Amino acid sequence: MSFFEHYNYHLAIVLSMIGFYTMISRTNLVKKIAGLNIFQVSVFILFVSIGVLDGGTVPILRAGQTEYANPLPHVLILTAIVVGVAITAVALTLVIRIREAYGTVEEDQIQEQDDLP
Amino acid sequence: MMALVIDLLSWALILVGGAFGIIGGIGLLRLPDFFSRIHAASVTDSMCAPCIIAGLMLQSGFTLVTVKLLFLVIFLFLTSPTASHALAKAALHGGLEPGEHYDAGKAPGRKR
Amino acid sequence: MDTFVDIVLLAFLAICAISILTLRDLFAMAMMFGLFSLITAGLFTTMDAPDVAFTEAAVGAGISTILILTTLAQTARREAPRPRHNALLPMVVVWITGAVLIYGTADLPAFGDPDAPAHNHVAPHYLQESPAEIGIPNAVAAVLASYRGFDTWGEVLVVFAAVVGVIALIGLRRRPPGVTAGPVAMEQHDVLRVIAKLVVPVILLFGLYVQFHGEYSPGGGFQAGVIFAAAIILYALVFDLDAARKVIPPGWLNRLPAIGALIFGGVGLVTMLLGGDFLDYDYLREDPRAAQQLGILLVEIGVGVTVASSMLVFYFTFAERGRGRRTGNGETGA
Amino acid sequence: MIIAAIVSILITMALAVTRALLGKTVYDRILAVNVFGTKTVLFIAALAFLNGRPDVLDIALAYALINFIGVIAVLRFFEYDGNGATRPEGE
Repeated sequence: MSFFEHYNYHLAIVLSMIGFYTMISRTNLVKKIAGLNIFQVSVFILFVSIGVLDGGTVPILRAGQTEYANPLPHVLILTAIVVGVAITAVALTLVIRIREAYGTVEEDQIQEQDDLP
Repeated sequence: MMALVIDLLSWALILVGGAFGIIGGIGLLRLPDFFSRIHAASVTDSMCAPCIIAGLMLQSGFTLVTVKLLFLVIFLFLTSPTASHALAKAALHGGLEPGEHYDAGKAPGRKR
Repeated sequence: MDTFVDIVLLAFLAICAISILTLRDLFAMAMMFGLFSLITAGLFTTMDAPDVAFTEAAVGAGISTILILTTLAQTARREAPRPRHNALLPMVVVWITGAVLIYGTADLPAFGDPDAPAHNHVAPHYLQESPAEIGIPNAVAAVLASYRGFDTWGEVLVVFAAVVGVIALIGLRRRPPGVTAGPVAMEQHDVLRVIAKLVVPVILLFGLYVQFHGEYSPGGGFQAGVIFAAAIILYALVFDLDAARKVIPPGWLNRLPAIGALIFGGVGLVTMLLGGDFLDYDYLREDPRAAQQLGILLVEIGVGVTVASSMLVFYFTFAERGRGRRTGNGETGA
Repeated sequence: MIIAAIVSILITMALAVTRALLGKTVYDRILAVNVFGTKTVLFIAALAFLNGRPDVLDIALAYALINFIGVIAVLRFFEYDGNGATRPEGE
């Protein structure tokens, strides 16, 4: 019974595993970054689902309402999203530099060039 | 009496909007090539969105919410056709000929 | 109803994620990535997190996708055919990790359970005491800028550090003198240019509304900053990078992330000088509630300045680099 | 009644996602993403009424803005490399 009460967590885990698989099985660096972003979003979903309260509502206080969703995960995730895009930007910068230095963004081709004497 | 009329009108608008949305979605999926699909997409932009938002506006009475919905519908009305137009133009300039991917062998728009 | 919507959206998300994994055309992948962010933001709305949905919509669907597209325009459009030799190992690793994590969820409290530990420690304090202590309706803004202000300052500094990193990696080289501005962008799209001219000021105005109304409705410095940056990025996309550069001189733009962080830190220093702790807004004014609201307003301005200018620095640096490469200024691997 | 609106919007979204997946040309995908974005705006607006919290409408506005910018950005960067636009993608 309680297994199905966790469906949000399970789907977050499925998503994170798709992102993880993208990261470790593909050689294209841009695709790896997309996988990283999928993983990141799955963590956001996990956190926000922890903050959900049955019968609660949007945490904007108003008279006559006592049940609200937990605002703390929202704060953490809100800032994490902006930090996430900053990290994505730095990662993409590195990809651009790698392309300029090696002429490719495929990991195995970069490895081959590094292995040359 | 007045309230009932407004309620009925709002329901009718929402239903019409929803129906247009589904029709546009089906057209988007099943029409044979890009330039015919863009027609279907424009149906959802120009009929579905304003109808549903107008229905919601009638539900909300006259408050700040109505004004926000009005802004929303004006904005959608400005941007959606612009995006469709730019897209069609870009496709045409990019060399996509109308009817090019019209699969003659299959029945038009049969799902792959 | 909420559960149904939730599950449908999560299914959409999974489909999108799988298509991101399998699509070989990276341009199509970037589009699916934008779609993925839009769906995520819809999901956050159904989970009663409007502030998070707001940020995710603006950042994920807007800025992240645009940055990925700019990178793709400068690197490779298609993924190389994948070598088959290591297909099994990643699959095994992923299945084992996933199984362990799913086993781990069995002990978590049920979804939406009011007795969950997360709902019983600091959250009740934030929700019940903040009207008396701070007096603004949006609990998220209160927690973000006041209760956890120090944490938020850290996040702002991380964004600032990322700006420094991006500029150091690709932003320092000036455009060579031979390279002039390319053909004016989107010249043949007359309709688009007219509408963009009309829409950009509206977006800027909306950004200001989000910034200063953030205490009463979803919004605040992070969201407003991204929307502000998005407006100027739209201008740069439809007109030209140089036209957008004229709006904010580059010298100023590169200093603005630091200025925003300094506004935030400066408020903290002022409260220390007035006798309180770092970011203890109570000392800013006589009435503690008015003081808290003043502090939150100032801090959110700092956040907005840093975020808006950082996003613009990212986009301008990327786009400038791409233009230098296209006109051929002697880069390797063109 | 609002539930009917939400369900019809979700159906349209599903159809648009299918088109985005099937694709064929990149323009089809852009079109599908654009339709999906407009539908998300309506979805959020309807959801705000269903839950009785119209505060959420601001997000719908932000969506409308960002969706437009996203479509323009895709078009802009796609026009840069003119080649490959016309042939249907592989897969």
